[in-house]
Amino acid sequence: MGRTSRERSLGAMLAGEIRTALGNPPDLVCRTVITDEGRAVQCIYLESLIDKRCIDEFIVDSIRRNAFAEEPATPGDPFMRELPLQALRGTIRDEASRAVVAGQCVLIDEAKERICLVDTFDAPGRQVEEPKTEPTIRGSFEGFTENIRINIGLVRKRIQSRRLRFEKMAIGSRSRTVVMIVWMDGLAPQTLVQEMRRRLAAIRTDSVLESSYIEEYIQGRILSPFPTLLNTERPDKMAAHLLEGKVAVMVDGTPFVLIAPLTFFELFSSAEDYYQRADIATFIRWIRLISFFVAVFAPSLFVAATTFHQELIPTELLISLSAQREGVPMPAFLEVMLMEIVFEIIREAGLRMPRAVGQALSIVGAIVLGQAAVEAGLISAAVVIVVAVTGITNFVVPVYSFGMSQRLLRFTFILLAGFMGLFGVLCGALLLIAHLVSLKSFGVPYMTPFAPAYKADWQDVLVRAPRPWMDPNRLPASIRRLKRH
Amino acid sequence: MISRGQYYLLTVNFTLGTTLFVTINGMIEEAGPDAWMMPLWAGAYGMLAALLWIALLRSSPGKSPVEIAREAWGPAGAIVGVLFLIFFCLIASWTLRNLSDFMNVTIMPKTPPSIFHIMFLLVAGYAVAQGSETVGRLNAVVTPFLAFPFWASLALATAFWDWERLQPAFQDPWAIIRFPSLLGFPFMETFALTMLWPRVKSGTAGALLLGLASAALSISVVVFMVIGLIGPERAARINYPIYTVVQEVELGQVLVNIHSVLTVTLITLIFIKLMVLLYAAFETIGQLFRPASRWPHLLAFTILISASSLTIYENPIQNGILAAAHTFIYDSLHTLLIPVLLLITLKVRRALGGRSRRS
Amino acid sequence: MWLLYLGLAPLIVLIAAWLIRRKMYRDTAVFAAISLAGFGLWASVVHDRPIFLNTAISRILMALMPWTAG
Amino acid sequence: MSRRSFAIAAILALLSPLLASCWDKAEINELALVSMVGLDRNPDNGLLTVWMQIINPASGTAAQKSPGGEQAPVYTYKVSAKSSAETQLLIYKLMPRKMFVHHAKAILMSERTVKRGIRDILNFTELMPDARSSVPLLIADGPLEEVMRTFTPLERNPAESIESRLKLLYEYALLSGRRIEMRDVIERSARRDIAVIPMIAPTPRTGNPNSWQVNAEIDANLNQLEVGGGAVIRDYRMVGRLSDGELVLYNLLNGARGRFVRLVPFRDGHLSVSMNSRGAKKKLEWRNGKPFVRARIRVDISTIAMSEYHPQTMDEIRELERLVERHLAEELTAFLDKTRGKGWDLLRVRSLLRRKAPKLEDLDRAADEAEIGVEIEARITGMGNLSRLYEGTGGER
Repeated sequence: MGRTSRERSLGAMLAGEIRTALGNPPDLVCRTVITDEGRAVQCIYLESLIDKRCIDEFIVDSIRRNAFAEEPATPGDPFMRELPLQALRGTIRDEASRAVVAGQCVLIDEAKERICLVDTFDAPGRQVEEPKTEPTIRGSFEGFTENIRINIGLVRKRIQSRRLRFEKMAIGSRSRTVVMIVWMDGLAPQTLVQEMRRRLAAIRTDSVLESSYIEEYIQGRILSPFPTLLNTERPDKMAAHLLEGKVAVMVDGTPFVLIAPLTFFELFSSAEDYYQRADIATFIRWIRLISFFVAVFAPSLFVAATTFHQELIPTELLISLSAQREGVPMPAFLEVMLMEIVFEIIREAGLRMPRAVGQALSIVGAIVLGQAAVEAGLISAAVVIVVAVTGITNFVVPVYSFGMSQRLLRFTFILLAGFMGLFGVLCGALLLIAHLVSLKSFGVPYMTPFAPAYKADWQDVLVRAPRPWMDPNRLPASIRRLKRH
Repeated sequence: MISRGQYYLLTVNFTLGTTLFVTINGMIEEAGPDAWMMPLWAGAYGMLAALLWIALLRSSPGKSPVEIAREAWGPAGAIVGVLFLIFFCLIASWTLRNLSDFMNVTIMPKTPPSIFHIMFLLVAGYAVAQGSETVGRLNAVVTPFLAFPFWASLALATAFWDWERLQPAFQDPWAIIRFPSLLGFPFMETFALTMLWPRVKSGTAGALLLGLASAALSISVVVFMVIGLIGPERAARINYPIYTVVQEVELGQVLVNIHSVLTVTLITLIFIKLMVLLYAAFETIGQLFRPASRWPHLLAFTILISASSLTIYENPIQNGILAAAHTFIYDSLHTLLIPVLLLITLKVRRALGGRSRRS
Repeated sequence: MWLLYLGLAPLIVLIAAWLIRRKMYRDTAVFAAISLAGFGLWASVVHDRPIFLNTAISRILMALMPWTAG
Repeated sequence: MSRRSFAIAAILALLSPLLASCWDKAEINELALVSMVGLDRNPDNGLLTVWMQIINPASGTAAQKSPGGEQAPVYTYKVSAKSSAETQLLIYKLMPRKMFVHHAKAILMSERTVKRGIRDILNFTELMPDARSSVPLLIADGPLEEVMRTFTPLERNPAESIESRLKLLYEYALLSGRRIEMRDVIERSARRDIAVIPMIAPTPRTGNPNSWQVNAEIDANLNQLEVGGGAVIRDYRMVGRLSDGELVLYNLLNGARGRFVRLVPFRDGHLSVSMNSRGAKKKLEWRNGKPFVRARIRVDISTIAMSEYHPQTMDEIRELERLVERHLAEELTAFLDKTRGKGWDLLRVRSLLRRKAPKLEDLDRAADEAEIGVEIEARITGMGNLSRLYEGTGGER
């Protein structure tokens, strides 16, 4: 009698302790189920984090049927753990409360002196939708979600291989975010996986709310405008990279997956290249390369040509430019700078606007503003054209984060051109190249396969060779390089 | 580690460096229509000198000349190191001054020379701070962007080609060797490349020799084309014939003056030469004093060289006079005499050491 | 002139101080040596008494000539 | 990390003076686009007068609808001084914008200047790095003042008008050669060789009309410029001039390739034969110790302009070809004899000797006493749209 009372009090006490540990939350449910044998089993969970059907249909009636009593939980089973009640009170309480917060259901079987932690996690979230940032005309329309379990499913669905490896980590002292390292065993070089493990383990932070948190910690060089990790929300893209022997990092709570290593020219290839005819893909890839150069250099070259090296401009064009500039107060450098900044502002505004207004505003704003400025004689028409062209070319690049870095580069180049003309642009370009060739992403030179040169790989960089011509088993140079060392 | 190909490209661009700007009219003045043979001869000589350096570097693998000097002469080697350091800095300032002279005469007359010096030095310093790989790869990436426009523009200019300008040929066979400073100026300065030697994977010797050969060849082709395009009379008088050539290039009827673009692409050659020299100087410091930091020293070099390139000579005329007299001696002092002495001492030491071991 | 003394000199001093604070004494020495040489040349420039290096070199060579010969 | 940031700070510190100012900067609308330059040195007081034709951007197509309506396409500035350098500075007494010579299309010089010699002027232009010497050099026949103050109809910018005329004259009349640019004059004179450059003269004018009047005037021969004739230049000096007919022959001898028409006496009348020269070859031979220059010129004949006669048989074709060859050869030889009499080496025998026989001690004498054989190789290639001409009385003869 006393014994039972003490145990009942024990179970109740534990429940109470969990309740106090969580600060008596409104969504904490603590119900008692009576088994067929008449024993009372305490069942504690957060109703906001669990699958109600699972509790009602599976847990409760298996308790009734006394299932837990019969087969004890196998150790190391993530879905059902079991603690002896004799263990230290403190540890039990911590374990139990942590389990409850992690969306598990705590069962306290007083008679059998056991505590079972059953995983019944089911958080609210959105379903699989089309990726917003990387839409394609042809190819799968599935994008990652915020729920890492769904995301894992999306990847597994594409690579049904026994060699697909997932490694779980919890990062963030407070948020305890689930982070997964994903790679293909045998394809991905071990050094790369270990390096990724090392860098992730080295992270000291309290919370990880988006994969960019992780990116900032594990990227090679901090002071660089170029991304050294690829981020995507397309399962097919991630699968393709995994099959090239790269390593991906999935973060719970965000649809964006990080992929390493990343080389410069991969920034110009989008998933769609591989869903299209080879010739078209090649053409588009070249368009992207060209538009990169235009986006970075066009305004600076314009400034250099119009303020330092006018002899470059053909006579007729020079005359008409000169006529346009009659009565324009600002020097060309300031004109371009101003228009670029205005354009960036409009773009940002268009981004933040509700989608309905957004695009209209950005386009109309740009046109109207440019028009008005020219009419008012504040800006010469040529500048508006140049800025518009660069603004458009900027959006051609498939990786958004890379587009941002292009903008930074553009402004620096305009500055240099404004101060030193072509010589300044040359210095900037040399500095840029020096930076690019010295940059490394997880030990892979950023400019592979050009510097260092791997001629065999140019067929997938300069052109997109038809698949039958390419050796399906050859990994990209970056991975081969890592495997060699 | 930089690859053989990158080292080859470095050699070529280093040798072309300022040569295309400075020496062409001198050569043509000496030898008239036959001037295009001068670089070939000088290049052959340069390859002989390179063979000497190769022998030296082969004698103790994996070491740069400075380290070899220390190995051979111990503390006295440090003095050699300092000599080399000064040598590299001086060549670097010469290179920069040539650049600023050129820019001031041609497309940017008002800009103060120090601006060119400092900007190039800072960029080169950044590249050097990233290490030898960056130096090699930067050059490898830049080269096509540099070679293509240059040769394309020369090809375009051939619209005004005239064989008459290359005649009468082979009048004075000895005229082509009447220009000793040519041996020193482009070719013996390539000694700076030996500081990169330990960082190259393999087959360095071949790359160096081949690089020198093709550099000599391309210089001679350029001289040949300059003569055929603007004639020995003008080319011998104009200070920067290469500039005049690109100035008179016309892309159809539309782009009449593309010279500033071509000029700016061409001075990338000078940048590469500067970068290699800076790297050599920096390496020398590293091997002499083993410093722990990089940036401060590159900054110091920037200060030093930006100053010395202002005071390296009074004016091009004065420099021309003195260079004709002394370049050859000065260069051969560093790049022939010292290596020979080093080589001899090494051999002697090895011989003695060997005997003592045997006995 | 002012740029030399207000810009360059403090820069050199600052870097040297920073190097000393980082306990890199050999570096400090090397840095000071090179940068002060440069500073001297700059000073000679801004005070309109530039030291022309190539004349110096030629003088040295001239001095060496007989010595090497003999 | 801290080291890197420090380095960046240091770089910025070094850059800051650089960012403060920019030196070679000039906005487009601060430039005066020189389109044509005129030079005249007055032999009496030695004053050098320079005319600069500056393009007026406000008259460009871009600003055609701008208020002010019809504006002058170019403005001519005139400045006089003792030396070229001075004129370059003094021009700013009149000109509000920075002189920009890169786009100059033609350089004009007055006859008297070139007669006295233009070595110094050419040296000056070669010294200026921004002045391209690959610009056609013309000699003004008549007062340069008037030439520089003349608008041209149809092509409103005189320089461009002249440029395109020279191109057309070369292709269709062989009245201007390829080597008429300043650099050619420099090079030829530097090797004591002959150069022939086109001449330009003002046509009869009514008062001093502005561009609007010029463009309104129907008679395009009035108030404008006419290119014609050639000036013979040796040693930076003009030594004589060639008529249009002689100019054609000169260009023919020097391997110009273009169309031209000659009248060839035929039977009791003449034929107007349109020919297309295919270049000339000069060979040096030695006949009993004397140099003998063999000039072979190939021309293609076309019957397109031959309204008098149309060959029907093989023999007639051959006859025609022989006829043309004989006639051209005679013309050329006569031309050469005449000009060599004046001491002009228009076949450029001297440079041939200098190249092929550089060992000769006295080139000039050898050049003078060199014999010349001209050989023409004519072939009928082209034809008009008639296989036989219309017969009947009512012809011109």
